[in-house]
Amino acid sequence: MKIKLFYFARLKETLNYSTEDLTLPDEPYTILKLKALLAKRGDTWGQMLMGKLKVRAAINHELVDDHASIADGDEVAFFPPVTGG
Amino acid sequence: MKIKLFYFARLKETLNYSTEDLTLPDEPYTILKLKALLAKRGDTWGQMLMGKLKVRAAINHELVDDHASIADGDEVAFFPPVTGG
Amino acid sequence: MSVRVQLEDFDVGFEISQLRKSHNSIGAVVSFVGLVRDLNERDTVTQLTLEHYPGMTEKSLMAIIAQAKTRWHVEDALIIHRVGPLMPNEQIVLVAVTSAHRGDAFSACEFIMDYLKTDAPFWKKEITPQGAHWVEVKSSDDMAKNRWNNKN
Amino acid sequence: MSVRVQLEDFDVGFEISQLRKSHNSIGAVVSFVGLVRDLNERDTVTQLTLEHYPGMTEKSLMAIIAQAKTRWHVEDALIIHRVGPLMPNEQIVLVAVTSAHRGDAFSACEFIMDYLKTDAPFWKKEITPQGAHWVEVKSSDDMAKNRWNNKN
Repeated sequence: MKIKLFYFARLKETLNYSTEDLTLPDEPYTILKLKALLAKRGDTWGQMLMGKLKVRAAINHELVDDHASIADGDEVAFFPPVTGG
Repeated sequence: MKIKLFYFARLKETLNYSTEDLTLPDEPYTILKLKALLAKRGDTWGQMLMGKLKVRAAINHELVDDHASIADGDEVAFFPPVTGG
Repeated sequence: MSVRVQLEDFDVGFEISQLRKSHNSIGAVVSFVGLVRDLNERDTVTQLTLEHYPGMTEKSLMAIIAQAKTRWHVEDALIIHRVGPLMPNEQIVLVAVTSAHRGDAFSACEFIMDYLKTDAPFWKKEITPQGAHWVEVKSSDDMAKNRWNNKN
Repeated sequence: MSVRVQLEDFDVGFEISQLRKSHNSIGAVVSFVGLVRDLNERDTVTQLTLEHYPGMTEKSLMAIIAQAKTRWHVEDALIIHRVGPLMPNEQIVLVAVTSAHRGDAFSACEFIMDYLKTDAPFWKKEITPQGAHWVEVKSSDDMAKNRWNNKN
């Protein structure tokens, strides 16, 4: 399946990625499984997505937790806890 | 002792008095005792000050209860519960 | 800290910008504006008249702000209350509070309004097509004030 | 109900007057303005940059207003949140709520701010003489949000 990925704030800056199109194997994917997959890209990715840093995720503009399922065509985003207002 | 009296809102309108200078016998006076004295002026006064209508009192611009003591030179005011804001 | 009782209308944006001046550690401004509603329980209100007790009004409003300052971190606070004739939808009262933190600003502003409603000597008279009458006190206002006694 | 995410500053007085238009049963307007403070925990902030997630931001702000409307009587509500570079003392965010009653307006406005602080995808980066850093999350913001779960 194909998804669109977005990174924001500290993640975007550190990973040096703001968005990418990703093709995943055709099997069930949760946010956690996606994070584990991306973490294999290298130390920085591992630290950013699976490390001490709290990471929040959204699917199609809705905040979700690690167990949320990803579907074909979804827009998935990773970012730090928000600090607006 | 001499005091200055003020009436506001429904009291002012019904009693047809907004302010008056009053000389009281030289003996201790509380708000309640003053109300009882004024109530003797007639039915309307009695109804307004000692009747069902809730009356609030202030001495020198401070809200007080029936037991507050009045001193020479005080400014005393009677009015209904407030409805501003 | 300032309080004003006036016949004239006020400009919320201008008042807030004035209140913020010369304070650099303000993170939050909470303001409340009270308006004349054109519907009351009984009739359609065509006009309102606000009477007050000059001298006591200012003193009681200052005392309410002072009390709020003992409970929350308040940088500055302003109360403007209008008197005289008012039409439906007109502004009656403005309470604005600045603080370093939003929680303090919200609590202090609501506290000031709740106390103003029960302690400040203003009286509303409504003029309706059926005649004029003094506005009755609402028990919800006493309840609103009293709940501050059970809160820190 | 409307939300805006913009680079430009906003005029609180104008926004409130727009929000009031075409509503006759408004008795209360509560507004919150958040400002850039020039002091944070560590250093003197010389500038702030606000990043956001376009699309999700608007959706999450609308969802927060919708949630407030299920809990309180809200006549109308507005959120304006700025993004991009901001200087100390500049306005960051406006939340304004109109209602028939002041209690509803206060609660809904504070609820919206508390949820915005934890759920709306904005991120602040502070630029200080010592360098730039992303603002850390405050646990007090989670606490501020969570207390609404224990209230009616």
